[in-house]
Amino acid sequence: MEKSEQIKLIKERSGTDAKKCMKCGKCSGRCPAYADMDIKPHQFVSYIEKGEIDKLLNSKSLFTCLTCFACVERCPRGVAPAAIIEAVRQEVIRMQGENRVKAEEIPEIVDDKIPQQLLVSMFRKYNK
Amino acid sequence: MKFSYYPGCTLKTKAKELDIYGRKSLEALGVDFEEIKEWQCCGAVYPVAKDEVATKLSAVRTLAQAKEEDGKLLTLCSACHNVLKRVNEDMKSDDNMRLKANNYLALEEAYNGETDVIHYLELLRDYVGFDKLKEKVVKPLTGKKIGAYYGCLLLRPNSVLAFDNPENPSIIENFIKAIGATPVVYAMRNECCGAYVSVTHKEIAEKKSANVINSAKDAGAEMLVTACPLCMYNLTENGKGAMEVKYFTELLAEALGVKE
Amino acid sequence: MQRLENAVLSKAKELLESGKVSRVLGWTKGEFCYDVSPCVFNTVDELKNFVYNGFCGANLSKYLINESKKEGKIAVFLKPCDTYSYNQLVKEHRIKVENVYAVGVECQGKFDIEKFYAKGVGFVASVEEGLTEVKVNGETVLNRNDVKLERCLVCNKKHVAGEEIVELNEKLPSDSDRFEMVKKLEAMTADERFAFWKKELSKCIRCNACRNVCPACNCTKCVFDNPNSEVSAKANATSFEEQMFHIIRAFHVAGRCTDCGECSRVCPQNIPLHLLNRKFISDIDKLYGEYQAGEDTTSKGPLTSFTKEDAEPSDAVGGNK
Amino acid sequence: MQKIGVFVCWCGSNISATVDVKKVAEVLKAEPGVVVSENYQYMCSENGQALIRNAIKEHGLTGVVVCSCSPRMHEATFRKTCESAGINPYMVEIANIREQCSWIHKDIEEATEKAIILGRTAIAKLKLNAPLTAGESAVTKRALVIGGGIAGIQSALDIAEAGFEVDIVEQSPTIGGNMAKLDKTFPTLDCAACILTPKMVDCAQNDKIDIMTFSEIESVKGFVGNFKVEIRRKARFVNEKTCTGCGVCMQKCPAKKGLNEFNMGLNNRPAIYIPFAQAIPNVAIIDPEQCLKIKNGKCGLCSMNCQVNAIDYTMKDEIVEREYGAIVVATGYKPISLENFNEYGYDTYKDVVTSLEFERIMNAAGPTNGQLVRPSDGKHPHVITFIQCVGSRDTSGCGKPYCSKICCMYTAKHAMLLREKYPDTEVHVFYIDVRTPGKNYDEFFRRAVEQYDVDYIKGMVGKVYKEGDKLMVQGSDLINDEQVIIPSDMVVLAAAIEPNPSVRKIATMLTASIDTNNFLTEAHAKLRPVESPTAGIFLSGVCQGPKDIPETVSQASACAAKVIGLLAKDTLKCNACVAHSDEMICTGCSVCENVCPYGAITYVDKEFRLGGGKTEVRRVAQVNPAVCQGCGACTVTCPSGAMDLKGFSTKQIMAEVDAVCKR
Amino acid sequence: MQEINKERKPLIVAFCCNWCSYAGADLAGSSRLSYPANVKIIRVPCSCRVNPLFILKAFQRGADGVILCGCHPGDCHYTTGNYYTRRRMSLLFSMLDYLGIERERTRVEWVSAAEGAKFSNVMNDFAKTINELGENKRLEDLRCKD
Repeated sequence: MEKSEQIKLIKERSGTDAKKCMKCGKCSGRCPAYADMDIKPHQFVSYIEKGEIDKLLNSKSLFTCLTCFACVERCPRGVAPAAIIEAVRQEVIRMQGENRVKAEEIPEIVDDKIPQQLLVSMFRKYNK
Repeated sequence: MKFSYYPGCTLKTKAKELDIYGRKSLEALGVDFEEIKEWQCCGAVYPVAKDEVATKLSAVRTLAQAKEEDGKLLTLCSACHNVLKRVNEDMKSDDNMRLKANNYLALEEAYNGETDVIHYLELLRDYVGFDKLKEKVVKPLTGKKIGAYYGCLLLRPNSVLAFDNPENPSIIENFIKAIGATPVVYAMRNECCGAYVSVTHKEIAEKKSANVINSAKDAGAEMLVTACPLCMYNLTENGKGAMEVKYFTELLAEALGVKE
Repeated sequence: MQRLENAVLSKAKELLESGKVSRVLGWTKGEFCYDVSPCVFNTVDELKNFVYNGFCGANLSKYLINESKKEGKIAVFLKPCDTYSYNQLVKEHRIKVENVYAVGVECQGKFDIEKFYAKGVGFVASVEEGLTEVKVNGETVLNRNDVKLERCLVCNKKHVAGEEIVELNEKLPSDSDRFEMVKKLEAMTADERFAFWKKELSKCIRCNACRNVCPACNCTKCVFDNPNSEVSAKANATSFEEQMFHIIRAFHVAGRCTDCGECSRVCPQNIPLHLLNRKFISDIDKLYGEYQAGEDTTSKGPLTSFTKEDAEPSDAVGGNK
Repeated sequence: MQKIGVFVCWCGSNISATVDVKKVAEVLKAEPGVVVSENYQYMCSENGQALIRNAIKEHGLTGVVVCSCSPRMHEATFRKTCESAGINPYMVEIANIREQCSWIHKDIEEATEKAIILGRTAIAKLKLNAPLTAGESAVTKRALVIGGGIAGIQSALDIAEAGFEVDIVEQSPTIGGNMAKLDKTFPTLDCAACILTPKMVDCAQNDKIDIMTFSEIESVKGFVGNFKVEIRRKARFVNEKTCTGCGVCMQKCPAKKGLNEFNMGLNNRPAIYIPFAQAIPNVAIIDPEQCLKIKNGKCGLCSMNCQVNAIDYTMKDEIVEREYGAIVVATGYKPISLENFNEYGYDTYKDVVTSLEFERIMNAAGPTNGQLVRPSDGKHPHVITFIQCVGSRDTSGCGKPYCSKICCMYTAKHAMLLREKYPDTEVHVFYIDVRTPGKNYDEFFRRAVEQYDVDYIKGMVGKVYKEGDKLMVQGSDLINDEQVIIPSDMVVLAAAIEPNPSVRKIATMLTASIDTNNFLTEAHAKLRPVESPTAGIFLSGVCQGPKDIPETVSQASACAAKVIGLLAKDTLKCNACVAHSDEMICTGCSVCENVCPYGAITYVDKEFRLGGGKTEVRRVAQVNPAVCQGCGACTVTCPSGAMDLKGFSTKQIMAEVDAVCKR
Repeated sequence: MQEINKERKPLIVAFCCNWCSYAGADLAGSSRLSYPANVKIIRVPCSCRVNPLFILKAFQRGADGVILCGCHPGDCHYTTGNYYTRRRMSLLFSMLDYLGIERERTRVEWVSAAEGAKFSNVMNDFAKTINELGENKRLEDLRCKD
């Protein structure tokens, strides 16, 4: 796939218009997971718009973003940074061999209190 | 009007309290409800990506089933509520999603988002009324200082959930008042607990939970209430038991005098 | 349905007797059960010819333009669809409302006499009406939907005006799409559409029945009769003029047409004129948001309002090529 | 039958090089109704015009067609020529055979053919022309200024200075507006009161100016030069004429719990009060919601203590009607409500304040007598954090999509004043962009950074929350690529400004257009920036768009100049090409009224003879020719065709269509 | 009339508002930007003065294409006129299309007084379209010839 095609797909998948961003940084000012991110929410918006997708595909932030939607809620321009992160994350986990969690590993990390909901959401977030 | 009661997977296993006390309280309040027929898992997390259709179908099935009943789908778990409400909105306003979902499911009658998705707390506020609830309380939890924990899923995105003011909510505080306890407002009540990263990045979840608990503690809370099993897990397990956390339905049942 | 007629009649009597109104606008019997016509009743005695049955399709609202100007109050019976025309006329200041006592009447859809003939009934002497079935001449039972006017098959209108409503049964809803034929036409090729309309419109004999019956066509002097308008035409010199007449007529009522369907009901040539109006309605709904003329008496119509984001004409023209 | 003269211009070689002008004149001469057809090198020259004048006299022409350049160029010229020769100026039609023919076509045959068609089209139209006279209407030499802030004050003073009477109608109990609340003004840092209050006093003392405070516009009728306005003078329960403003009543009043509006609700005032010391008029007013006497009949202390018996608890609203020639809208602004911005904790924490509240806190005449203290505990704050663009440039639906324009500068001002007066303070400013176009503006902002050590942080704040005694301001620092949390003692929000909420109602009454943000629309964004498209309505100050004080004052004076220009005329010439309704056809359906941008159409019930001694009363539309600008929107909307446009009538345009299409 | 009644060329009627598009056409002229001679301009005060009747009449009288030009939305000299034009023409054109008349024969363009080049381009393009479509055959046999 052409790179430009890939960027277009990711943008479409995000359903948000990164061009509307006015670079105020409020998303990153609000983000509760900021400290655990290498690429910050506002940078996702900027990179996707500039087409610098490779950096994003390798970002650790894809899996530390909590999808808490605080950035989306507060953006003054109606941009959804979390949706861009999600769109890139989908791009990654849909690739061959990119599943982040294997079912057979589960017993080790599960304690008896863990709710199903957590497991399901984790699988949805990390695997295709 | 009969509410279609949607328990969701976790309420049948790890979050039984949320379910059992929820039902008992509804009975005590005289709300007409019945567990929705043939319910399926909601999907646990709303698929944000626009090209995901299949992952939303189980939610659509539940919504369509509720439409066949009285069209009022009652949710308890914040995550289920978030998923169902947002998928419902997609079925209302996203032509692509509606077309694909209806084509795929081939229901007898097309589903176009007709069902109302109502959270248990919304039911208490809008259908029962906190004033009415207050009258029905037999064992008020007088003197208990309780912090409301909203988290993310009930509040955001507000454009779809329209649950309460996303930065300064009051519904759970009003609920706490109605059952006779004292609400404690603290800054981090609408911050994330750590959510699903709990499994792979336990340290982050611990940090997030501690942040919430410390904020509540500083404000003078003795206990937190939540509507979400995932939050419950993070706040108790990753919060290392620093603060007692209960489901709101448990306190409700207690106040209504139907907790055992 | 006999019960309904009695209820309407006794309402008419009551209003006249009590002096609440001095005249009643309703329908009067004709020679046959199906040729009822609009009529003003001045006395209780005159009401012996009063009728209200499935053939009372005529929309009485337009008569109020003149009747409401006369001395004294007049009662009028309005079917749900008529109430929209009524509201629209009130909005346009054509009816003196203070002289009108409007009564909504139940309607389960009115009949198209041609459809009885199509069903093989040679002569219609009597019709016993049920909610879903009708018995013709005391013997043939027909499905009510099979003999309804087209407009009634797609009608979901409610009473939106009237001081009171005479209704014994709730109105049965319709699940038909009134835009079905419009969509079908839109899906045709331009050639097919042209052929369709050429065939239909060339039947026009310019009898002006559509114009005379249309509640929105209520001008003191119609542009087509006004030599200064440059479109007045004595007779049709060409078929283009028929087209022009019908396009202009539809355009003049666009945004004001309540889709009452009277134009098609009265057309002696059975031209589906309502399909022109419905095209405008369907475009308005699509482009500017759903709008039902006559739903209220104050709102601005879609052609006298705008938004800055309205579609460009080049994007507005849809349909098949 | 008309006698038409055709005059074909060569325009030197501009036309004649591509169009066979002689042939055009020859062919057109054969057209029915044409009695003379001439061609000449420069028809617009004195000789050319004389040729036309002579032909008019010689042949007794009733109408003239000139085939020449664009009517936008010389239509007015030829109209004057004809008028001077005794025929109505509207009996002239121009065929544009230069711009739309000779200049764009190369083939002589083709261009000549087209020129002939254009000439025929003009003749066809002219045959249907009727002499038109532009009406005149008298001008009432008095202006109304709606709003008594700095914009309204300046406009009123300038108009009065030119010798015309002006009324200022202000909705609050005093004039002065938002500027009266300010402490210092940028970029010179002079005190707002020192420059504003003398102007307020000038207004009060000018015998041409009548100030009506605590008053609202009730209705507006009429049109440019002749407005009739009803003004509601709301009951203030104190006789304005007798009250001396001594203030004794304020001291005696026992109900002291009213929120002080002038101090943005930061402290309380009595039920009877004078808004502030320099208020104009310096007269007390009673707040009936607070007054014990009005509420439950018990008290009356103010009345007992009033030396001049000015207090009247039974006072009622009064409606006064006045006539004006021009109306100035100067309704100003207010900061937006912050209910959609709870992430900044304005509703939750007392020490989060808006900039206008901060102005009052810093003001020597304010609730703290100018001492910088926190509203929550009266302690002196050490760390103050400013957040800009609160609700400005917000397209999410929570705020306003536009830039409020004044915030960058006043925030720099606040920061500078703070550091100047309290060197112990630490000041942070979160900004998206610092916008400082204007004379000495950027220099001013840079001083805040360079001389006063104000810490400017590029980025926005995501959350303000309390931790212990501190307000934690969590935001982005985009330059340093980090998320910062600043423990602050006070937070100041630069709330977006929006037009005064009353403006929509006023604009509707004035039929002045208004945009989606409730700013009034100007007649032309560049060339007519202080006029509304509705004739006789003028725009002063922020009602037209965000502005600072210097800009507001400039615009207010510009606006006054326009008003003076209008009021200086005794009569106004109206547009002759106006709509008119054929009353015999009009049904009074009121559809046309909906599309008229000028409110020129009204409806009257008129009696018509039906013959046989009978009459009929019908509702018909009437167009006010003084207001109508001749766009023609009504003519197409009219279902009956009763509405037509003079000079561009349906018949005329149809005749043109016919002529153009003739082969 | 004999001398100009040659081979029939498609005819285009252009209604132009006085303030923007007519001035745009003037600018095209003074910039010597050509467009076909079969484009004939009729001046109206505002695009909102154009009654659907005028357009139908033009077709009836033998026009092969009708174009309506006005100020850009938001720039109307009369503030709102072209907004009404936009709605009216959207509905009218859609109706003509519905009747099977080629939609390419009608057009609305917004041309400002500064857009001389645009005016010329628009007219060239429209003339090209109409030339390709040829005579208004669909209405030809229905047309009143006088």
